[in-house]
Amino acid sequence: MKAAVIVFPGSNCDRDMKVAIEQSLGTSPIMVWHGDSELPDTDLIAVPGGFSYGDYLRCGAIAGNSPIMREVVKKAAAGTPILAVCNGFQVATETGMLPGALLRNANQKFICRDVHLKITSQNNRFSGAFKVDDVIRFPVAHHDGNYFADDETLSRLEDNGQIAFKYSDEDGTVSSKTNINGSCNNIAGIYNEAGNILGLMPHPERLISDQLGGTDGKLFFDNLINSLN
Amino acid sequence: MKARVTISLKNGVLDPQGKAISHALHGLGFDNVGEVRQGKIIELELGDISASDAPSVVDKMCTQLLANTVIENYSVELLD
Amino acid sequence: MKARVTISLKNGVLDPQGKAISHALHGLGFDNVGEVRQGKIIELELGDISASDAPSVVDKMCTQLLANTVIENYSVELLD
Amino acid sequence: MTEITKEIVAEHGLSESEYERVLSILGREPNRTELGIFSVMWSEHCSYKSSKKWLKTLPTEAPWVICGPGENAGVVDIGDGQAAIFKMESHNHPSFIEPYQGAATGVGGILRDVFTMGARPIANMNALRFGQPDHPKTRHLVSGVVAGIGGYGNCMGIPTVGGETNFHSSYDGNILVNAMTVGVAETEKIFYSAAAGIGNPVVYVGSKTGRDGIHGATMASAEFDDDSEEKRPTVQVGDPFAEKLLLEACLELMATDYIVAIQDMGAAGLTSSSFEMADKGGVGIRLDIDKVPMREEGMTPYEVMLSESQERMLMVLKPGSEEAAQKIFEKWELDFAIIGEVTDTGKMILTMHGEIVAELPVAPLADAAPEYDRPWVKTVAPAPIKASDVSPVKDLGNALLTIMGSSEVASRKWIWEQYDHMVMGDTIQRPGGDAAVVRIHGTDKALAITTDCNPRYCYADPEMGGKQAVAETWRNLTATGAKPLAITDCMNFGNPERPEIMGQFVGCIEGMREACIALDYPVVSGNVSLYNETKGVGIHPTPAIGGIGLISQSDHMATIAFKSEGETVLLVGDTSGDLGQSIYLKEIEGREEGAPPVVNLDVEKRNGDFVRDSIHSGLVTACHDISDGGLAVALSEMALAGNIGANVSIQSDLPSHAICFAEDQARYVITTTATNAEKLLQNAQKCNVPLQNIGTTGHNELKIENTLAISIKDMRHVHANWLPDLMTVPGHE
Ligand SMILES: Nc1ncnc2c1ncn2[C@@H]1O[C@H](COP(=O)(O)OP(=O)(O)O)[C@@H](O)[C@H]1O
Ligand SMILES: [Mg+2]
Repeated sequence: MKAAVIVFPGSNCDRDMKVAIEQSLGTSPIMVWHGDSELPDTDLIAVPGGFSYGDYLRCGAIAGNSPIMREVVKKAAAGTPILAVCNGFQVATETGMLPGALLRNANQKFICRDVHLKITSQNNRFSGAFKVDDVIRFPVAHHDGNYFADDETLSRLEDNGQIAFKYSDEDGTVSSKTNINGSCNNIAGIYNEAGNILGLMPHPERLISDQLGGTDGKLFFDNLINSLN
Repeated sequence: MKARVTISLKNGVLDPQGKAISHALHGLGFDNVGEVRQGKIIELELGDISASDAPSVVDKMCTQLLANTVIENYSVELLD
Repeated sequence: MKARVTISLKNGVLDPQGKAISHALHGLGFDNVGEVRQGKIIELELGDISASDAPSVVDKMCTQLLANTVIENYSVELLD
Repeated sequence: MTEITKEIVAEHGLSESEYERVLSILGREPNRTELGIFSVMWSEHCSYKSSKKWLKTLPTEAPWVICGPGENAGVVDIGDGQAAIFKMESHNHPSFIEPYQGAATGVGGILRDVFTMGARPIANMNALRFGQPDHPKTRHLVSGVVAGIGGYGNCMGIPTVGGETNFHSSYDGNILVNAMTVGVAETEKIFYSAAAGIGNPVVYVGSKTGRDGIHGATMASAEFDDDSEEKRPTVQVGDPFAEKLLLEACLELMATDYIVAIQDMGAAGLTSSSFEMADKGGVGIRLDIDKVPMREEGMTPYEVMLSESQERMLMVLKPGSEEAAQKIFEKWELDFAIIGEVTDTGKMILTMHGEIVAELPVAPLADAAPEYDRPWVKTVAPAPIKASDVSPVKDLGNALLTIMGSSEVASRKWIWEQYDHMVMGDTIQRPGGDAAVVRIHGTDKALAITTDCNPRYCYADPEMGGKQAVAETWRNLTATGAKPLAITDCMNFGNPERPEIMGQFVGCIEGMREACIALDYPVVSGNVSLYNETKGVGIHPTPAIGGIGLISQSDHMATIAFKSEGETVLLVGDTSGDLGQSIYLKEIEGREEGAPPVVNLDVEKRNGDFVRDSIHSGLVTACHDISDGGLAVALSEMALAGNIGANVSIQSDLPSHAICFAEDQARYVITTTATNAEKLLQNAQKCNVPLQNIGTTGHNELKIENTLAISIKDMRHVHANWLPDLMTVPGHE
C-alpha cells in the first residue's frame, strides 16, 4: 500500500504525519510538494496540519485554491481515502470536499492540549479500532477549530452518520462544558457523504507512543493502514 | 484602478470575534453596546484594467478566493 | 444608532496578509493585481446614545480597544 | 546634506566624547547615514559598552563547548556528531509598547539567531515578568504577549515547551519578555558569520526592507518630517510565514556547500549584520543600496541601513554558486539579491545611484566602540530571617492553599495551552514539570531545557541571587535525569549609569561565575538589556538563565508526578529553615525581606549528582526539586501532577512553618518503590548525601503529620484557577 502527504508552504505537521504513517505502514509515505501538479497514485492521501500560507486571509483558503488541491479533490471524488487533519480539515472545507467551515475558537485563543473525543459513528476504515460511544484521547492545537454549518447541513450530517467525533469528557458526556472551541454540536470531525474523507481538528499523529503520552493515535493509524491494505 | 472588497459574515453565522469585542467593550464600561460584528476589508491595486471589465474580474476574485461564500457575504466598490 | 469602524494598517507597516493575498491572486491568474492591503471592519450596535455623544464615545472605544494605534489607523462612520 | 548639529548627535544617543571619537576616526564630519551607523553600532544594545568588562569574567569553556559567546548563538556537542545551538534574547521594550507584535518579533529574532548557524530549531522557551497582577496594564500585557509568542512559534511549527512567569510591582512600567530557542545541527555543518574571500558576492535573502523600526529619536527629526504623514511606527510587524519559508530555504541552502558566511539581520538590521561579518573576517564590504529589495519607494540609504524589518538574512556565497542558491530561494518564494561584494579595502563602502553615500573603516569603528568601567557599589545583603523570627500562623493548611493559589506558584497552564508545545512530535516532557524534555528526532537522546531566575533573591543579594539562578537551572535539569551542559543568559537590569544598578549587575555576574565554575556549566551565549527603568525606578535585577542538559537514553527520564500509591517519599538535602525572601514570608506575612537562602555549590553538586545517578539506575519513580514555596509546595505539585496524595512526617527540631515552607537550596523530593527505598538510603550514605524517608504516597490528600491535611481537589482548585480568573474580563463568564 502507498500513502502520500501533501506539503504546502507553511505546513508544519507534515513530518509528524509522515512518522505516524511510517510507524504503522512500515514504509515512508510520498511527500508531495504543493507546486507539483501531479499526484502519484496512492491508497491514502493525508493533508496535514500547520499554517499553510501562514493561514493568511482565512485558514486553509489559499491552500484550498492551490493546483495540487484540485488533484486531491479529483482523487477524492474517485474514491481515494483522504485524511485531513487540523489545517488539512480547514483546507478540505475550503475546497468544498467537506461541508461547513471552521471559525475562530469561541474563546479567541489558540488551544493546545489533549481532549476527549466520543466516537459518534462507525466508519471501519477510519475508526474501526473503536466502537461507537467509545471515548478516546487525541491532542488539539488550533486557533480556528470552531466548526460551523447551517442547521440543514447539521441535521443531514447527524442523520447520515457523518459526524465522526464529538468533544466530550472522559466519561463520554457531550455538553457545552466539553465544547472546547464553540463548535456546532461539539463536532470535532466529520466524514463526507461517501465516507472516504475524514476531516478532524484533533491530531491523531501526536499520540503514537507512551513516551509521547498515549497510544490512541497509534491504534487509529494501525487500523487505517490495515483496512486499506 | 483600485477596488475595495468588504467581507462580512452572513447573518446566522456565529461571529466569535464580534462577540468577544462586545464583551470586552462591556468590560470597559461601554454598557450600551449591543451586537458587534467583525468583517474584513481588502483593498486591491488592480493595475491595467478597464472600468468595464473590473466588476466581473473582482467578482471572480471574491468567489474564487477572497470570500468563503458558505459563511461570508461580500460587496465590491471600485475606486479609481 | 450604529457605527462602522474601519481599521487599516498605517502606511509603511508590513501587511503579511495583504502580501499573501496578492501572491495567491497571481497564482490564480490575476496577473495585474498590484499591492493588496487587508483591514478590519467592525459594526457596532450602539444602543441608546445621542447622535451628538456618539462620535466621542466610539472614538474612545477605538483608542481603548478596537484599534492598535501603534500600528493601525481607524475611521468611524455613524449610521442612522 | 543636513549639517550635523549637536542636537542631531544627541538624538542619535551619542555622547559628546563619543562624537569626538567619531570625528577622529573619520578625520572629517560624518554625513547623516554614517552618523546613524555609528549610533547603532555604538549603542548599548550592539556594543555592550557597559557590560562587556564584566561579561568577560564568565567561564565559557568546557570540553563539550564548540562555540561560546560571540557568534549568533552558543554551540555544544551532544555526541554522535550532533550539536545543540541555543540562545536567549530580550524584547522588553517593544513588548511593552505593542505586546503582541513585540513578543512575536522577539521570538522571530531568536529563532533566526539559531537557524542562521545551521540548526533546525527544536524548541522555544519564554521567560516573562509582568507588573503586579492588579496593575491596570497587566492583563492587557499578559494577554498580548502570550498571544504573540504563540502566534509566531505556533505558525513556525516549533514547539514552545516551557518558561517562567513572575508578577511583581518592579515590572509595572517595564515588563520583561525573554525568548529562548534551542536547535540541533550536525557538528560538521555549523555556520559562522566571518566574511571571507575577496570578490565573493554578498547576498540578501528573505523579506523586503521597509521603514520598520527605525529608532524613534531620528524619526522625529527634520529630515523625515517633510511629508506630513502620520508619525511612523517604531514597532515591527512579524511575518512568521515568511520566517518559516526562510528557515526551510536556509536549511536547504545549508545542505550544499555554497555558504561562506551567514548572519541574520536583527537589531540594527543591515548595518550591524554587514559590519559584524566584515569585522569578524577582517575584510571590507561594498554594498549597492539600489539592489536591496525594498518594500517602499523613495527609501534613503539611512533608512535602508537602519531598518529593522524582520525575516531577513545576509550571506557571503562562494563565487559561481549564485544561480543555484537563487533557485532555492525562488522555490520558497523569497527575495534573493546580490547586493555587494567582499573587498580588501577594510572599509564599508555604500553606494546609491552610482554615488558613494557612506565610507567607513570597519576595524576602527568596531575596535573603538566605547567600553565603560562604570562606577558601582556593592549591594549590602540583608541579615537572614530565622524561623524563630517569624511566628507561625495558626492554620498552615490554609497557608499552603494561599501559596498554591498565589501569583508566584499558581499554575501557568493558561499560558502554555496557548502554545503548541507538541508539534514536531518529540516533546516527551510537556510544560508543567521541572524542565521540558524534547527528543532529538530519530534518536533515543533528548534535551532537557529550563529557564529560571528569582528576581527577589537577586534584589536582596545580587551575588547569591545570580548563583541561585544558575544553580536552580542546573537542579531543574538534574531533576529530569539530564546532565546539565551549559547555559545562556539574558541580563535584564535598570540604568547602568546608576552605581547601585551597576552594582547589582556586577554582583549577579559574580554569583553566576562562581556557580558556573563549580558546576562545570559554562555560559555559551547571552544577551544584555539595560535601562529597564521608568521615572527612576528600575526593575528587580533579573539575570534570566536558560539551561540545557542531555538525556542520553530517553527512558532514563524522571517526571514530577507521583506514579502510584504506596511508594516511599524521600527528601534529599538539609533544611536550615531560614525564611528570608521566601514565598511564605511574601504571601503570608506580606514581607519581602531578609537574605535569600544560601547556595552551597559543593552540596549542590553532591546532592544533584546523587539524584541523577539514582534516576539513571532506575531507582527513582518521580523527582522534583524544591524551590519557590519549599517542601510543602513541591509535594503539592507532585501530588497534583500524579493525582495521588501523600502522607508524610518529618523528623526535625524546626517549627512546622519552616519545615513546610523554607526554601533551602540543593534539595529534591524523590519517590521510589517500597523495595528500593533501603538501597537508595544506603547509596546516599555512601555519597554523604542527606536522605530522609519522609512518608508514603497514596489517598487523595496531602497530609503532613501534625501540621496540615489538604485534599488534592481543593489544592487543584486554587492552583488551577488563579491565572484564568485574573485573565477573565470582569463581568463575563
Ligand atoms: N511563560 C511560560 N510558558 C510556558 N511554560 C511556562 C511559562 N511559565 C511557567 N511555565 C511552566 O510552568 C512550570 C512551573 O514553572 P516554575 O514555577 O518556574 O518552575 P520551577 O519552579 O520548577 O522552575 C514549568 O514547567 C514551566 O516550564
Ligand atoms: Mg523546578
